[in-house]
Amino acid sequence: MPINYYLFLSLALFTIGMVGVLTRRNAIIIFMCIELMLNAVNLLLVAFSKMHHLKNLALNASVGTDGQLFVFFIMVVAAAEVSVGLAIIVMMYRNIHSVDIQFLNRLKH
Amino acid sequence: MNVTPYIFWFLSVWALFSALMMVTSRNPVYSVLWLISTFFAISGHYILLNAQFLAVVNIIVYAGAIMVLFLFVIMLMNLNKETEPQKNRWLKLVGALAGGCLLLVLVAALKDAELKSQQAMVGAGSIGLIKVLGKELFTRYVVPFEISSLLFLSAMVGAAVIGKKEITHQNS
Amino acid sequence: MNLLLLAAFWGVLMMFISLSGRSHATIRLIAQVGMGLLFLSTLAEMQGFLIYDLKAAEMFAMDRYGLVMLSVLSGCGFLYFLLSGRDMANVGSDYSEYFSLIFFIFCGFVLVLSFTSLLMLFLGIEIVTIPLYILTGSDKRNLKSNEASLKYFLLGAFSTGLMLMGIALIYGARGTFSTMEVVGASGIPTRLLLGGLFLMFFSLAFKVSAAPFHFWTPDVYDGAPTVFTSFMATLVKVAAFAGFLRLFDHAFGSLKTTWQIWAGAVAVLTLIIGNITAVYQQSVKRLLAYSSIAQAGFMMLGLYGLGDGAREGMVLYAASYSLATIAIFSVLTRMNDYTIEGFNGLAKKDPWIAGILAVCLLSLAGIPLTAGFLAKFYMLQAALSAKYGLVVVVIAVLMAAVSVYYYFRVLQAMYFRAAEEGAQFPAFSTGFKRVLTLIAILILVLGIQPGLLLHYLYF
Amino acid sequence: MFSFPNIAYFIPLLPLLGFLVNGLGRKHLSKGAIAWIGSGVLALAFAASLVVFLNLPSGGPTLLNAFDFIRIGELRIPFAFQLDALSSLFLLIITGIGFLIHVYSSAYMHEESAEHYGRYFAYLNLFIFSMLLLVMGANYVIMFIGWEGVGLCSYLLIGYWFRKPAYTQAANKAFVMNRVGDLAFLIAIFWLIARTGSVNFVDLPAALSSLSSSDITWITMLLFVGATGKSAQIPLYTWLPDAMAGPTPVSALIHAATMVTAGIYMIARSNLLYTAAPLTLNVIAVIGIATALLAASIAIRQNDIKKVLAYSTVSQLGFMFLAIGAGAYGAAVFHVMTHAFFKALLFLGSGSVIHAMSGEQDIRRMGGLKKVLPITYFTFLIGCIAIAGIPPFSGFFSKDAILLSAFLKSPILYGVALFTALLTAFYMFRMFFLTFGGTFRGTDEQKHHLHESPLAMTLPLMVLAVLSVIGGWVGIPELFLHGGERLIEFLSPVIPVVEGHAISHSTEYLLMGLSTGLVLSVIFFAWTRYRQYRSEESSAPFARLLENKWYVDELYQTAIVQPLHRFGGWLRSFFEPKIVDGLIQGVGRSIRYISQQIRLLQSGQTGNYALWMVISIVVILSIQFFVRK
Amino acid sequence: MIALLLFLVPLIGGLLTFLPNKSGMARSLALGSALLSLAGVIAGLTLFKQPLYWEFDAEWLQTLGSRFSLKGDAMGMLMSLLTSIGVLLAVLGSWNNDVQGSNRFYGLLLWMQAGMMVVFLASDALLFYFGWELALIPAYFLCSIWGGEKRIAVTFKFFIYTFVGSVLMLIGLIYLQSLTPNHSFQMQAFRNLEIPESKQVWLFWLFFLAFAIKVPVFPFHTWQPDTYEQSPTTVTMLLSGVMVKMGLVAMIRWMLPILGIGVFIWSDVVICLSVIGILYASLIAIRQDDLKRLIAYSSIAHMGLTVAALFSLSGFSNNSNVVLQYHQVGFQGILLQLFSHGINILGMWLLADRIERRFGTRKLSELGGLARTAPTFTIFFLLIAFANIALPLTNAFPGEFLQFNALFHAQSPYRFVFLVLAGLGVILSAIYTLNMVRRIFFGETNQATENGLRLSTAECLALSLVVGLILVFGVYPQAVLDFTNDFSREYVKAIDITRFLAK
Repeated sequence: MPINYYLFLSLALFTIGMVGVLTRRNAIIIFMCIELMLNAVNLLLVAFSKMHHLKNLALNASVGTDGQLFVFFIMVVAAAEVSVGLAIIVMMYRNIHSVDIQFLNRLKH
Repeated sequence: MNVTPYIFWFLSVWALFSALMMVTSRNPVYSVLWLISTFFAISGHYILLNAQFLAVVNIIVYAGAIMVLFLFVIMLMNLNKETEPQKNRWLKLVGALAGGCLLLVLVAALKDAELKSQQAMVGAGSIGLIKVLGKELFTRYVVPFEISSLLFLSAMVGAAVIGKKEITHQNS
Repeated sequence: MNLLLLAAFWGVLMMFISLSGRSHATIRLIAQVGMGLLFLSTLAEMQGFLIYDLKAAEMFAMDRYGLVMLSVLSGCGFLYFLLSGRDMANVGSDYSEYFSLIFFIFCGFVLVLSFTSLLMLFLGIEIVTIPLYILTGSDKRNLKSNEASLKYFLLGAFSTGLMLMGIALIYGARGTFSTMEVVGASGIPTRLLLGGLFLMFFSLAFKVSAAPFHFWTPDVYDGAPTVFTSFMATLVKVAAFAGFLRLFDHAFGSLKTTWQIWAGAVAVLTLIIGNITAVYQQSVKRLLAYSSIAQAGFMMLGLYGLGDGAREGMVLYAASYSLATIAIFSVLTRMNDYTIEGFNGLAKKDPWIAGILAVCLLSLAGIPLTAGFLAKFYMLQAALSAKYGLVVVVIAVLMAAVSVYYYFRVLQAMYFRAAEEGAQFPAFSTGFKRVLTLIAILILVLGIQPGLLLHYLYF
Repeated sequence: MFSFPNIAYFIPLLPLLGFLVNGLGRKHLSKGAIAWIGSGVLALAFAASLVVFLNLPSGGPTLLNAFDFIRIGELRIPFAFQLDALSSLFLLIITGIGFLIHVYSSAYMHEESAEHYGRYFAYLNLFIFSMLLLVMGANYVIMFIGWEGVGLCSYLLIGYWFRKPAYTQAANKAFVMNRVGDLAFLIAIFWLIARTGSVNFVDLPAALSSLSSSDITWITMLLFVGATGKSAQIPLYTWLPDAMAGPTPVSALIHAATMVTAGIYMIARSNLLYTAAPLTLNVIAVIGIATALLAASIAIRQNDIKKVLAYSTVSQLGFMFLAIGAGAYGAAVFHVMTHAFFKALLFLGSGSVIHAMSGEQDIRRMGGLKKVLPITYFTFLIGCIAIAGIPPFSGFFSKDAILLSAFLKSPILYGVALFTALLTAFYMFRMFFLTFGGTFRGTDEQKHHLHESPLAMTLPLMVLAVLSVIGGWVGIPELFLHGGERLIEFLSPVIPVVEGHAISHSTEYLLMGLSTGLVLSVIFFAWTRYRQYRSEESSAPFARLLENKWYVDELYQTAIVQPLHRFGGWLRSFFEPKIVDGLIQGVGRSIRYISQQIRLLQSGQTGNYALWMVISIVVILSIQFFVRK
Repeated sequence: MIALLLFLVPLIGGLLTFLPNKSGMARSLALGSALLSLAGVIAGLTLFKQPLYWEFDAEWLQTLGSRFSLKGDAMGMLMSLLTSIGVLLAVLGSWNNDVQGSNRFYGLLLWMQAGMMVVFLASDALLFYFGWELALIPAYFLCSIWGGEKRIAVTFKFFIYTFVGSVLMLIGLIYLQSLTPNHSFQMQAFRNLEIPESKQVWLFWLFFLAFAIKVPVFPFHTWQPDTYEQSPTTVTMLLSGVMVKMGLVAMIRWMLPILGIGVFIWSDVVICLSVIGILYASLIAIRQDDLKRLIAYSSIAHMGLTVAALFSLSGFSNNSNVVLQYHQVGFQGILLQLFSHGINILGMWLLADRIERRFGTRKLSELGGLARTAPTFTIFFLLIAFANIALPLTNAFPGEFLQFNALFHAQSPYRFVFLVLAGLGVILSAIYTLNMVRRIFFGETNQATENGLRLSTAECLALSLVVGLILVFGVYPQAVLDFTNDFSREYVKAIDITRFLAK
């Protein structure tokens, strides 16, 4: 497949996630949008890894593994982040019984 | 006759549609479900790209563990209703516009990039296989792998700190 | 690398100590000893002593610069523990966990200072930030702390997304994550590479709270428990800057002409927004938050005028800024009233503390004979040589003058105004004062003879 | 040391010594001692001046170089004294008359407490010292030092009774007006330095060649402006009448021996330059005659005995400048000398009158003093005759010389000058008759106290009266006595004599006779009019104009002083705080305002923060990729 | 060595003074330090005159290209003499003031002295900058702690104002350093630079603003009257007697020889500003009722003349000795005036301080008649007031005389206008000074001034010193002129821009 297709697809997903972050008020959904952004990145990385693999196959058979491993690490980090993030959201919810970020306005100016 | 493009298009449309639905759904539970659907589509892409290991991990970790965690939290908070009040319309519009602009800018900037003639290897290649990746992971990437354990440790401690009920009386 | 191992070990140790139910004093002592060891081990590494030689050159490699920076960080961390260790107990009940998290953050510092692969940069930054989300929210009963934590988390994760997209684009362009190879000798940047570069630039600018990506800073610094704000605003920011510099120096150095102007623009914007917004603040804590943005603007000048001078300046800036801010925060933590008026008449009540605070404030304002001046001096010198340097520098110094305005408001409150009726000042212990005095002396010594620190960069 | 020329050092040093002793020791010395010291140093200085005068070599000047005042590379301004005919003559006048005034003062000021008495004598000595510096200075800078010094001393002495605000105001006015002239003087000096690199008088002849004619015109004009300040000419004369605030002997000192003659002296010193600047001479002549006429006209309607004398001084100085303008420097100096005699006499005489009248100065309240104050009356009469210009009194000769030179220059000038001379005779005798003639018009108490002054006061009067009579005999016109113009001859090393009268003897006789006859008739007219006092409450506008001194003071007040004052006030209370400082403060305030606004960006909304970030990214990226080349 | 000592004595003296808590002790220590540095200067001016003794050079901040080098040229020596005298007078003048926390007060005072010494003696730009700020910070604290009612806002304005100026200068210094071949901050290296005109045009302003604010030159002066009014008079003495001279010394040393072309280009503008400043300040002074503000404005006017004179030295001589000679004449006047004005204004503040402390007011309208009740004081005041209006035989006269001369020789088409307008300042100065004298000393006494005022021994001593200096240098200014002769001759050659035009 032309790599551009993957690029545009990923960017589209990435932007959709970003728009979600910008427009939603629910902290959990915002968080999910961020996860979507990460996934877009993952897809792109895999596509690129396969692209480089294809390009440099003759020189080195293992070209491209970096990209896929990076994706693996992103998933790892994402998992850690989710655990912390959800903990924070839950803590927040325990205190104000809402996850609406618009109510997060004690700190301003 | 190669079916790969059709699969690609199908998966792409699926992913985009689910993502859009995820962002626009009023009900958080639906959002979660749509996200999971997106993840599946992406996993499909992985398989298309012959990255089986990641496809599996994606399903297990993301769609399986993480999203379940989300769902769990949402259920816990009893947010499964369309509770979210409308955000300021203007802000929404501006947000969407800004996102759209960004997409436009990025696409416009990168479309003529050197990638024009490049192809991603589809349906072939062995690098995505567990065997290859596992070997790499435990040789060249062993240090980062170990270090990511630190990340988990700190996340664990953190979750404990945050999650633990304060011993003293709670008051806001 | 000594520090990485030791910090990881000590982090785990602190984690388990909480289970053993030791008293606060013991926990604190162990933490302080640990941090002292970190500092010593860094010094030892500078002399060539390694506990264990981690051979992973394609992932990270410690150099002289990183070591000096690391010793500054761990040294400041040690002083920070000495000054504020006690105050962490007031945040919540997970006393030793806080220390544990901070030790883990130090592991992240090592990665950020020594990465040779973008993967390690990513991991490093995450190891630094994830515990910070926790620390920010550690005052669980306090809604402000909750709010700060959530904001920080959401925006932080968002910026991580940007960074990852940047890394992905770079990978797409070059097929590698190694900082040595991402640009290569070709020199002519492809658009893909540039796109990646810029996305990384944005995300790192976010981490160092440079405008217009600074919005989280005041809220988070204000909301976080003051002891941790102190840590975040100093060491973390400095480390992030070091990473920023390292990335753009090692990986994108040959593309300097492309990004330099933007670094300059961001620096100017940061200086203007940070300084001007600080003018109106009433709370010292929030004021310091804006001031940290302003100081970040100055550090951005180091990126803008990247070169030997800027690297030296960054070390000096790291030391002077961290020392002064830690000292001020350590006093602020114990104050009853965080507003500027709360400092009224402090000089009468406690001239020693006031004097030290004055030195710190003067250093932050960049008055000569303090380390802050020379740090700014290096930055200006570096920036002046860059394209459009003069304009940038003029704006920078004008903003420095604005910064004098708000730093001196605190000074005025302490020295020239009388305390309000019934105002209570905390009592400061002798040990606390001694450490503060040490900090003040360090600031002055560095301000007169910076070579004492900087010559480590070369020998 | 005590021989010529070194003895000249003592001439200024003695008064300086007197100043220091009296000034510092005023609390510890008795009044007698103070008077003796004050007058004594002057007597010695006079003696020294006499030695100098008598030993003066006939050739060029004698220079005494004390030390270098300023020396930078080629520019040398030595602290040096120059002794020649002109300066030695002035030395004699200054020390001589100064001495007499000191003696007079010792009695006149006797009612002051010892401390103030000491202060007074110290000032007087300082005054003499400054004037001596002025006269002896061998270059313009040293002259300027003395020049400003007399200004200072006049300030101190006019404001001697400092408790009266009006007096101190007058002192300030005197100083400031003098300063205006001084500035011009200074600029002239700079000009000289710039063009010739020297300010020494001895270098002037050589310097003339290196000066362009416009340079000379400018320099002489500026010097003349300086002179108008010191010598009370239009437009800077108004301080002199006000200077009557000081004790009367001081007025005598200022008007006769020192200060006002400085301008004449300075121009006489620079006569080489002036001769080369005909334009300036014309201006001087016009200003001189105008001042003479103006002041004389004002004097007609003044009732304060000292004011009349003051305006008469201004008028006489105008005559002197007229002479200068006509190129007759010698005549001007001659008139300085005779004027010194009779004006000192008149002032001291008026002092005696005031003393007798217990401080009353209004001639309308006097009258009939002839009987009580015989000596004063007699000497005063001599003074009046001298100033009116009746032969063979001194005033006649000098005034005649001036009128003659004016006639030579232009008949119109002569006509105006003659008219002014008649006015002079008129107002002097008006004052004289009002004061001494008729019957006493003061209060009974004053009448009770009337007495002739003590010897210390009358003796100087007598000496001066004698001088007023014979003082003119050093300048008897060629007409009467061949070689009679001894003074002009004496001054010729300094002031070259212009050869050749372009006037016949008959014309000269005619002019003399005309002036003398007219003066006598005017005196007769004054006698008829003021033999008996008549109230002069005339409401004629012209009379009121004269009474109010042509409203010149008021004009200055509204045209210069008030606007400046108001402008200063406006600057102080509006421009400075609101505009200049306001701009600075405005910067601060606007930063605060911007701060207040900009912090609102920090809305606290996470979504907004992210939005700002995204917008910034879009902007930066689009500029980077689509705009930047 | 002398140069180093002059810096170290007050620095260490200040440190020592900080320690004791008894006020008498601090006072004596400060006096000791002041005397010691005065003795040092005098020894340096007489016994150890050779440059060798006045130079000091040591490694410092090598990486930045800066060295710790002090070098006392004739101007430096003269200014250090003034500084030492100033501090001595300040200590003497405040001897009976009963300052609260006098150890801090005198400690800061001495530190300020140390800073000023560095400014006057430094031959390294960065060191100079350090001194510049070292002098400022203690001054800020002194004014803000011991000042009048509005001290905080006012001294803050002062501080920020000067700070803005000084950081701009810092940019200039860094820029110049980057131009030097071996990245050095040494004065000589700066002077050897040949900076193109296009750069000098703007570099000029970076320096000029800093110095103009310090001097101050209209319209950058508004901090000054406020600060002088609000500061404790002891500090004001040093501020106006010595510190404002820093601006001029800096112009002389760091601008004219380095940015000759820039200075020449802008000299008309600067002279114009200065002349406006003279008239402006004088007019305001005429309408001042506050003694301290009046003196402050008078100081602005006087300094305006000096700045005008200084900038009229700029230009090209085409190597004509005559022009150089005139420039030297003017420059000598400036040096002389730097010293003289310092002395005079020190005396003026001593007197103003005495009045304020005795009667609790600075308003001229509330004073009067002191000539009768306090004759000795009056004499001192009159003498110093006359020096203030540059009466001949006071020390200010030769200085002003030569300065006007410089103005007359400016290479500007407007020089005559400048000269006349600046000359009007002479007249106006007489007006406001005499007005002040009249309102304080003459007229009738009121309740406050009825009882007069007595001078203490220390004050008499201080005032006698001032008056002595006024008269000695008024009669024999050549003493100073001889001293600075060689320096000024070399200097005018150094600032001559003919050599640039030749290229």
